[in-house]
Amino acid sequence: MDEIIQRIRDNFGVLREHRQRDDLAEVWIEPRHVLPLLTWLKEHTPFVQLTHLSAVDWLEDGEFQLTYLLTDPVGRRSLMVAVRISREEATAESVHTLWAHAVTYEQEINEMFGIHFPGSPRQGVPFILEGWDDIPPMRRDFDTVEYMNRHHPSRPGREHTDPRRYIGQVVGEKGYLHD
Amino acid sequence: MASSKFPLAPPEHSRPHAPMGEGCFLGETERQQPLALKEALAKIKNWFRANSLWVMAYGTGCGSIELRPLTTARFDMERFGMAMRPTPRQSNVLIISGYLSVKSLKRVIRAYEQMPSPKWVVGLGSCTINGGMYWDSYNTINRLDLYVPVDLYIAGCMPRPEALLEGFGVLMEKIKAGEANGWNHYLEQMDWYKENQKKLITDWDLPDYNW
Amino acid sequence: MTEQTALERRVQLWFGPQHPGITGNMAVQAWLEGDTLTSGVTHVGYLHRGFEKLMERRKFIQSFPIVCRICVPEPDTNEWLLAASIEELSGLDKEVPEKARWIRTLFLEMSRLSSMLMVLGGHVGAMGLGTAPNWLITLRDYILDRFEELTGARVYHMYVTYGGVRRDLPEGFAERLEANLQEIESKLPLVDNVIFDSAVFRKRAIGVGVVPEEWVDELGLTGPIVRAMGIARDTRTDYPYEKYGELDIEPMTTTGSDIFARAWMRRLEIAQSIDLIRQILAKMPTEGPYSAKLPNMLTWTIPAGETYVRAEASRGEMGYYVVTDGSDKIRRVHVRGPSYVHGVTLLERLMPGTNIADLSALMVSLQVCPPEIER
Amino acid sequence: MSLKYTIAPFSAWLQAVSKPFTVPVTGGPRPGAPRYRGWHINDVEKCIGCGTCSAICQNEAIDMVPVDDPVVGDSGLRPKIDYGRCCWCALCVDVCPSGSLGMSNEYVWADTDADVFRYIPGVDEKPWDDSELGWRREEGFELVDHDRVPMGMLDPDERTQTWAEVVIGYTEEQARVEASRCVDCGLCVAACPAHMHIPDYIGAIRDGDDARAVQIIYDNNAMPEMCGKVCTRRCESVCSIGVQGDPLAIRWLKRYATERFDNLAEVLQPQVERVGEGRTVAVIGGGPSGLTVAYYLAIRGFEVTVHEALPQVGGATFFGIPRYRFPMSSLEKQVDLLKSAGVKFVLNHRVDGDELTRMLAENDAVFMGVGLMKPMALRAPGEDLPGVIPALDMLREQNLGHEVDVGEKVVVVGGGNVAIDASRISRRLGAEVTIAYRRRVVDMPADDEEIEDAEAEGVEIVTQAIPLRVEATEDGKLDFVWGPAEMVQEEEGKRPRPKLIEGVENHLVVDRVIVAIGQGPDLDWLPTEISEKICNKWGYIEVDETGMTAVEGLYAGGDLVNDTADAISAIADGLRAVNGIVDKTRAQHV
Repeated sequence: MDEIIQRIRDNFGVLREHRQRDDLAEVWIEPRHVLPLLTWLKEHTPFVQLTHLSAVDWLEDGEFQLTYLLTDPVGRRSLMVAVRISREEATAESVHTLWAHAVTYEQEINEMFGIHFPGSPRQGVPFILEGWDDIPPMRRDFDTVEYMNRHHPSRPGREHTDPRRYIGQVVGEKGYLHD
Repeated sequence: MASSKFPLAPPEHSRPHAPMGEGCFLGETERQQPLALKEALAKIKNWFRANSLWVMAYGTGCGSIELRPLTTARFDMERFGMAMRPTPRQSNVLIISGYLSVKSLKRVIRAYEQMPSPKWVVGLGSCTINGGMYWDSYNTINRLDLYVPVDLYIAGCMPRPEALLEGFGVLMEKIKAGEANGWNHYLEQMDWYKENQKKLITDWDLPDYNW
Repeated sequence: MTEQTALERRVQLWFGPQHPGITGNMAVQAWLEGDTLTSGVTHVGYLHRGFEKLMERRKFIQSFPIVCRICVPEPDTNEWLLAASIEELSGLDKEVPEKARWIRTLFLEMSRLSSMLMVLGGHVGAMGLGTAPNWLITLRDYILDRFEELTGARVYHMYVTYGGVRRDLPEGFAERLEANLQEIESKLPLVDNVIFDSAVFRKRAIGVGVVPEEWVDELGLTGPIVRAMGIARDTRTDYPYEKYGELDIEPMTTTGSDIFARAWMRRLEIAQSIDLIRQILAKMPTEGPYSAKLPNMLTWTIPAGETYVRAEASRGEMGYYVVTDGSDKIRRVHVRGPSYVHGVTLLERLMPGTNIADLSALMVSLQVCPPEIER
Repeated sequence: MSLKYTIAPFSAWLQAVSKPFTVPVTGGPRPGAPRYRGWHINDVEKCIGCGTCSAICQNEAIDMVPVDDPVVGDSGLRPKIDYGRCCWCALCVDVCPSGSLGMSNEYVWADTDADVFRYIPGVDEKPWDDSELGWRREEGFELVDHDRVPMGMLDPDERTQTWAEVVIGYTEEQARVEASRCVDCGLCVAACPAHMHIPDYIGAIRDGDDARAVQIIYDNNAMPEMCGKVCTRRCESVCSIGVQGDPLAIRWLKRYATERFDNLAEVLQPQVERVGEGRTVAVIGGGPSGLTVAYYLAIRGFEVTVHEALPQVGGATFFGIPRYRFPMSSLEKQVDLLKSAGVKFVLNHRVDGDELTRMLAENDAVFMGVGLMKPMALRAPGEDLPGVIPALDMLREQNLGHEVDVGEKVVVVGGGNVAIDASRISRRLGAEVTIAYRRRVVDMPADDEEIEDAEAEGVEIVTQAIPLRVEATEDGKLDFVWGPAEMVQEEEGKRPRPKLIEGVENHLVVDRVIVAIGQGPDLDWLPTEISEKICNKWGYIEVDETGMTAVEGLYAGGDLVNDTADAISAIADGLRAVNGIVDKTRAQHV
């Protein structure tokens, strides 16, 4: 593991790295290195399987993170390759030429996060949702409760009394440092 | 509460409709029969109906996993005249087994409308009543009775097979008493149901009624 | 009559979502020439509830009841994966008591057993043979009775939490479980008769739905599909978690990579599971706490971090990719279900050339579980 | 395909003669497992309406609804469960701080009406209310933290050698951990006489925002550092976590937050309308109630003068509390805040009747909080002997820095906090101390922790001891004679009364008998025309809901007015008077 990370460091440059467990490491790299690095890992190292590809929305940083989890099934260890891309552009290189099932992952991320993978088949084809007319639901700025209230009314007739507020009200809780 | 988006439910909505017992709203015409005979015939019909509930095998959600044991010898639903049928055309009970995504709802409406009358809808679990544990999900409905008429709710998450059997017992009683008329209600209040359905299903591409 | 082109001869057929042969609530859009599929596309989303979104707005303890719903036949792997990943990120994993680890292992293995009993029946059920599935569902029901006794619920157990499990084993649990195992064992030869010794099943399963070995790495296949090719790969032995490392366990393998091989694989694993449960019961300590001391779950925050934790579900490798940001909620969780690959890419690749009548059996043998694809 | 494979499946027919295993339907559905999670049940008597079940429910299935009038320690709310939301995870049961919520093992409920699936367990009658089986809370699996972060204290041996503060105080990390135990139920708010915003400042401490915590604390308590050290903390006695575990250390958390900042005026920044501009208020008595009035009126523009008989303000918190519990520096910090708000102090000045009349004429309002200054007598022969001293006198002398001689052996009569303070001071002065109390240890009004601390410091406690008389011995010592008592339950529901066992006499030869059995009001100095208006038959002062007495413009508060006689009640009285004075001023503006 250390040797492979050292080689990634030398050849591709690592922005940040983290060793979560003996059999799990994570490296953050620049977006332009994704395809070359993953190709190299698949062709020349034992990390041949793409276990999953997922996205994280770092709304406050204005970035998406794509995490590729590569597994070495013989050596029984995994490497997470993470890349931060701009939330504005939200475009990343497709890896479906390396792993066929990446198409599904990219299709889902395209639908749920609105990240575009040019060249990947099925981009823009609905995978899970049907007739979706809002911002992609997995984005952090999508408010599911607000959406639920608009589209899926709840059964009326419920009333909750928050004990903390109720008690304050009953006893006449008051502040004196402000009017 | 954002229910203002939806029209107010008709007064009798979600409650058993006034006992009809006889015929179907769109079908049979008034026949010149004495009232006593009419009532007796209705009773007989309802008795037969209650004792041959055929359930459509459509697992709309997680609750359907507890339907499967019902068909085994352990819980044996067939002793109550109930059986699983593969197609809506052969069934008269539609079980909504829990939460319903918007995508499924569209298929459920279609399947429901294809079922021959008389037909009954059973809502399983919390999700059909008030959204259950997916109440805040953007993709699941919270109230089933806005879209299809529900004749019986069985609470649980999920209701276990024995609860289902008990629930079907209640349904049978209601049918025998001529009180389970959701299918009639659906036809009477078609506009209201369609309005709700179309409001939610934005890419509506179904015929307005699937005979 | 004019000669039809190949394209004109094709029939488009929707298989599901309302179809008794489909695995759960999903659909396959298939194109057929005669009764042979030329291509097909998997459609999911009928069960989408947005778990990953919902968990982002729930506290850690509030996330735990929801995850078991991700896979209905085998909810417990999800519970364990969430607990294990959060424990790893919070450092609570060092405090999980010994006994809790044993109970968890038992729990996971019982869950695998019940799931495999169900799917083994599904293999023949999909071919229209009703006897074996009804028996096997009943046998699974006996395990559910034990689950009910242990956890308080039949299907959604909500039993494994951060720091351990929620309750101790009830009095006499091991004996009753053993009685169930014996019942299952006594029925298995009968089941063999109607499945593996059935001419119908053999004819329709042998040589059908063969998954080539090259696809394993290309598609990231895992679990019984890989083991049915003769490759001994099992998360339980490759990445031993909980107490699997202390059990006498060898990955089961069969050869042929067809529906029969995968069904036989499950049959072997049922026996293996029964053996493992007995080992666990024998080795489990009787005394000791079953849960670590927990902080106030309403205000619990854990440090920022990322991890991926995997476990062997009956369908293959299930994994949770969890990101935390130091708050009291999960930042992002990605559930990597084995069906994600098996039910979409692999199924779509296998469909061309398959007989339409075999499609259902093929899906069962890949053990496609739609809720874990769309979550 | 061999013949075997054609024949083998027919073996299934053998099952036709096997024993059926169908679950019968007669006799109702199969009972759920002993710990099945079915419909909720609730022991409404045990339930305290804290709403923790509702807070942990991820489905928002639990509404708290009022079913009874709120009382201290019980909000009167009870959970109502919506089975259109419930997922039977039983987190509500496992978290329940009072252990009242449970689940029955019943699971069948089918109805045609979707609106019926809601009820208040324990209030709305259900067939499963008396279910013996089902999921219950279990020891060993707690979702809240029952264990308080222990407070660091000086070693008992070390304590008796020094006047330094016994309690060391939480570190930042300890405070955050302790604060995170709060479940934000608010029961404490009702129990606190001043209704401090307890869950809010605990939340701020948990989130690491100590400045905000201090602002919240000072929002309705002008002497919180004192409260953080010596409060009687009724809040902790109703803490929902305290039902099954240790209550939250609310007092220590307040202490932690208030000790973080030296310059309070800078942190607080009150935002109030200066309604009192140009108006004057006189405060008689610089105790907690008077200082509270002074601070909150001063920040509103009133010109406040505090008149204090002793050379230092603080009232009972100055002269009545030993320095090892409430150091001088803390009190001075408090006074500095008042001074920065513009409060004027007249020290060493005892107000008399004429001056009070003059004050009432010259000021817009006068607040009187002079406390209880007359010690109760022992009411036994020998109470006037020279070595029999009231505990308060001894405490005052000690706190004024005067030499106090208690000799080598002391008996302290009483069981309140003053008795404990007197005995612990006597220990520090080098005496051997015995406390003689009429009832049992559980009946002692003193704080449990104080009692423990006193015992740790070597104070001996003799209970069920009724003083009979005090006699002077020949060598100048005192013979304290007491008789043992038995506890008699005279009336159901009342606390047992000690009854003297006749004929037995115990002797204790000591140098001092310190009497700490309470104090009464000392209002002889009041002009009769005022005192007959405002005093009741026991000599205490009566006020209306604005804190005002029957004399227009004369407000009162503190031990003189309330019957609990502790600092936080006095502060609450002060707040009431502030409200009254400010509202009146506002009304005059209009």
